[in-house]
Amino acid sequence: MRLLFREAFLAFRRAPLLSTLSITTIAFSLFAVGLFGLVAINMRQALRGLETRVEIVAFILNGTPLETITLAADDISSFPEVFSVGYVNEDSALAQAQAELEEFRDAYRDLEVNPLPASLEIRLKEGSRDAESVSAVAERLESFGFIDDVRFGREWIERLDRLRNVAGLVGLVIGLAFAVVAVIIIGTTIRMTVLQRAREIAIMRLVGATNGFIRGPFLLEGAIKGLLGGLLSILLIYAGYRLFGRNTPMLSGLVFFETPQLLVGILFGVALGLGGSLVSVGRHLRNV
Amino acid sequence: MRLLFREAFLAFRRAPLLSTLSITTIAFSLFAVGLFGLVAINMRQALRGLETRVEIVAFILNGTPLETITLAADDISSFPEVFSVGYVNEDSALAQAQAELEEFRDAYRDLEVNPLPASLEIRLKEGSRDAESVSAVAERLESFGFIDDVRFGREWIERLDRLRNVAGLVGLVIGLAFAVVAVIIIGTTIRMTVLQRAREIAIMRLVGATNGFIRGPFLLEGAIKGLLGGLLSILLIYAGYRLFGRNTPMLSGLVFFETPQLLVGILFGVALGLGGSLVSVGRHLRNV
Amino acid sequence: MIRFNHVSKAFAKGESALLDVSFRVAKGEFVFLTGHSGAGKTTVLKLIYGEQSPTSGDVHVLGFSLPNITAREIPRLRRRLGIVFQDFRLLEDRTAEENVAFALEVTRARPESIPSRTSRVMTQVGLASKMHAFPNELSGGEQQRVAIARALVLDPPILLADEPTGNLDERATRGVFQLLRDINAGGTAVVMATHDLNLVRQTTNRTIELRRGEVVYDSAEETAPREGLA
Amino acid sequence: MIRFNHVSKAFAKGESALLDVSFRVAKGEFVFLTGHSGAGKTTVLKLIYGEQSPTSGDVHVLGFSLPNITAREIPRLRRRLGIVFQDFRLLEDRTAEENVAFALEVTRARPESIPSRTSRVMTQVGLASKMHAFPNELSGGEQQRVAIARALVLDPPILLADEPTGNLDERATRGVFQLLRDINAGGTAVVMATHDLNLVRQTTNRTIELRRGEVVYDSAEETAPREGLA
Ligand SMILES: Nc1ncnc2c1ncn2[C@@H]1O[C@H](COP(=O)(O)OP(=O)(O)OP(=O)(O)O)[C@@H](O)[C@H]1O
Ligand SMILES: Nc1ncnc2c1ncn2[C@@H]1O[C@H](COP(=O)(O)OP(=O)(O)OP(=O)(O)O)[C@@H](O)[C@H]1O
Ligand SMILES: [Mg+2]
Ligand SMILES: [Mg+2]
Repeated sequence: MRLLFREAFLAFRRAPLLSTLSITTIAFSLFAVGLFGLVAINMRQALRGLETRVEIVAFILNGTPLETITLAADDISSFPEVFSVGYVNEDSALAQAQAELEEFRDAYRDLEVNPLPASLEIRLKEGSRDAESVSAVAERLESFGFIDDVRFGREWIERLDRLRNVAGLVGLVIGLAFAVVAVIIIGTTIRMTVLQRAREIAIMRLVGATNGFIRGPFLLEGAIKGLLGGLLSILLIYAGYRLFGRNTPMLSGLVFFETPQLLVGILFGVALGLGGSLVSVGRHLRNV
Repeated sequence: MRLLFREAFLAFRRAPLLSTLSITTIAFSLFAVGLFGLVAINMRQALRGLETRVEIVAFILNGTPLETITLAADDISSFPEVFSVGYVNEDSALAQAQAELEEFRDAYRDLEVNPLPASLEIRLKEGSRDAESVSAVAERLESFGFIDDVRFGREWIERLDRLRNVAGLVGLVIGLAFAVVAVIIIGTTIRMTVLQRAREIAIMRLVGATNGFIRGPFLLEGAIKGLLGGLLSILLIYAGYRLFGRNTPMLSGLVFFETPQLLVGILFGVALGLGGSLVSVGRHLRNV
Repeated sequence: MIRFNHVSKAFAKGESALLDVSFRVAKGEFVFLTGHSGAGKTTVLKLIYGEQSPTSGDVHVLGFSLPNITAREIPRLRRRLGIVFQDFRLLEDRTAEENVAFALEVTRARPESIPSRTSRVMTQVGLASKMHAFPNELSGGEQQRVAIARALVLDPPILLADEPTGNLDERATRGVFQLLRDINAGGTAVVMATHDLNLVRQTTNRTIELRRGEVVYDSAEETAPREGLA
Repeated sequence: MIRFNHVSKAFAKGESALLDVSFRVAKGEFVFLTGHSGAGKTTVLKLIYGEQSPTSGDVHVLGFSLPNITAREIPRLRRRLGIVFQDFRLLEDRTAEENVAFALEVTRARPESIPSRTSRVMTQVGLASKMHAFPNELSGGEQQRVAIARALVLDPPILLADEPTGNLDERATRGVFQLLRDINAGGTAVVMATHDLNLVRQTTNRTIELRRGEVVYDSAEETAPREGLA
């Protein structure tokens, strides 16, 4: 055991260049994957922000008594998809329109009658903000007698859906591509370490070392490199995150990975290092 | 000369693995840089699309005679920043509002009087769509007597400005980071080729080979690898471009690099290969 | 301990290094393997330690049998052999001492015993003062003696030595030879390939002579006709 | 052609390989360099071809002078030397023929002349049939002869041979030695490090003997006292 560790560390001392390259490669690959992961996380976060704005507006027929509306609102809030129901009377509707739609403020300024109806604004729960659920709720709303019309920006919601899909797809594809490239580069790097030490391995076998004995230090070396690479990549990603977050005030509120995610990343690094070593050394030992 | 080429190609035959890794690394690095380049190009393209929507709306006082407006419109079109001037009368303003603003269609349906004024819609030339030029034009418009109010979505234009800056900055930073990493990886890879052939180089020197004689094949080898890597990266980027463009109809109208840009990319690959070789071999020859 | 049974060895290019070679080496024997350059001496040794496999015939060593030996068994065989390679095969990035100690580590010798065993053999080959030198800091003869020390340190039942005195002067050659004889006296079988005929002539040890891959003389079979010898 | 002027060589660890060595080798001379293992023979040769630099004193070879030689001049010096290295130093990924041809390519010999010159020396060392074998497909003695062929092919004014017969049997040793004498007869100075005292005793060539880095005997200075010799 002591011997195993000594051999593994000897490898670092002997080939500092190759070791550094391996660690850098692992770090860089994880960095790339992590960067995309971070972008994906932040994108999801941003989409969630947009999603909270998904709401259904149900216009209420002029002259509906307030009790009817209150009862219905209670009813609606018990729908499984519904998060909150708010009542907006005619006056606040006008005030809101004037505040939000700058370009038509002038137009409304001169109005003597308020052309806007009262409405119920319904927000949905987090899992129910896709086009399908929204339509379903809208349909049920329309069955209420006092409801004139239901609006929910169908196009906007569908666009959100599509954005979500595209973002997921792109993240997955790029993440996978990077992971594949990472594995290839790591495998090749370690294979090169093995090749560079082919003479040494050959001599070891000639004096009777078993494959396990030869493999041990390589595996440990791979695992250590993976660990260091993983830690380095997290440092890099964090540096990038801080740098980027600092210089672009527009994108404030960026989120970083949480501890379990970081641990998974490090474990992934160790697995890469270990796997690369295992494959390369194994193949070499079989072929010789 | 013949000897030089023979030696360089021998290197490929002898170390297919290392050669492949070098080429892959160069290709991968250029691929990464290229990908960001492509995103940047397409982003610029998309921003240009958004920019064309930058327009200034000048509301006209009720009852201004048409000739005054026509004359003023002529005058305005001769402003150096202005691309086109359009006249929108009261009726078309209402029609447009009803078409564009779904949520208020109902509200307008019941109107007996048209609350909307006529307006001039002014589009600006491509170079003059930044916040500053737009404000300048708006100021000059306000000096016309019959103009009631000038609107130009200040916030929207400023946001566009900032987006442009951020996009440029991010592209530059990430591109640079990738290029640096590429150079490091390539340098290290070639340094490893050199180390792996250290014994060979030592023997060459012992039989009287000059540094130039030893360096030659390495440089040629580096250049060839760079060339192959560059070509491969273009293939990869194009494949990615097609794949991505095909599967996301939302992002139709994506553009690809033009030939001169591709040539620059390939030259960059050759330079990377050559530079990496030069540095690694040079350092090795100096140190031994 | 070692038995060659009609062994032939040919290479991919059609050249054959050994042709129908048969002999036995008994426990505790000392055998010289002689022959011109390229006669097949190294090939015989490589077959014994399993670096090469016979094209036909079979080789039996310490209860293992080639070509049927499994990949798992080869390390077990080699750990019971002490081998001095013609080209030394020292690990370049370990000192002389570490090279010798490595052979012990591979056989999982008790760690406490390693330093003393290592320095004892280094003294035996006259390199006590060069323990901490790396191979490229040693002269040719010194490297050769490190290789010999590494083979001796295992106290193996069989010692294979391929031209172990090629880089040694007369005095050192006599020293190494005496060392091999002492070890042989302790019960270890020794097979030594050499073309130092002075050495061979000085002793009465058994001699097997190869010529172009064939055994043309084996002093243990003196009664048999010495075919091919003028 | 070669002049050592009070040359000493010490290594970083404080060991000194040569101590105040002075001698001259004239044009066309044949000199044996003898001494025990580790005496400093290889170090003398390394100083001649500029792989090592003297710690004190200076070495003059073919008009170049160490330690003042520039990095640019070293290849020019080496291209005028034929060197047989003790550990052969063959390029592993080139055939025997390519290894020999490489020495010619380095000196920018006319490409047309390369094949004929190469095959001539390969025949001289008795390896005409092994032209296309790679070093690891050659026996120890065959590799050594490729190394000799590579040194001979240059037709150099000085030939340095470090233990060129260590892996050769008696017959091949005589052949190689005869070859070196023929070349010497053609005007080439030869410096041969060896501990094959049989060879040395057979001839009347000049002999320089080293012991622990000092010249203890030089047959050209027979008149001087042979200090240190019992
Ligand atoms: N891998 C190989 N491929 C082809 N031929 C080979 C290979 N290995 C050895 N040979 C040939 O087999 C013959 C015997 O080689 P071997 O190494 O056994 O000779 P040897 O008796 O040890 O010679 P030496 O005294 O020179 O070391 C030689 O002619 C050699 O060229
Ligand atoms: N790089 C080095 N660092 C330290 N010591 C060295 C180095 N190179 C050689 N030596 C020492 O210098 C001494 C002389 O070595 P050299 O190789 O000249 O001996 P040699 O006469 O050629 O011996 P041999 O006959 O064994 O080849 C030896 O003791 C050797 O250990
Ligand atoms: Mg041999
Ligand atoms: Mg020597």
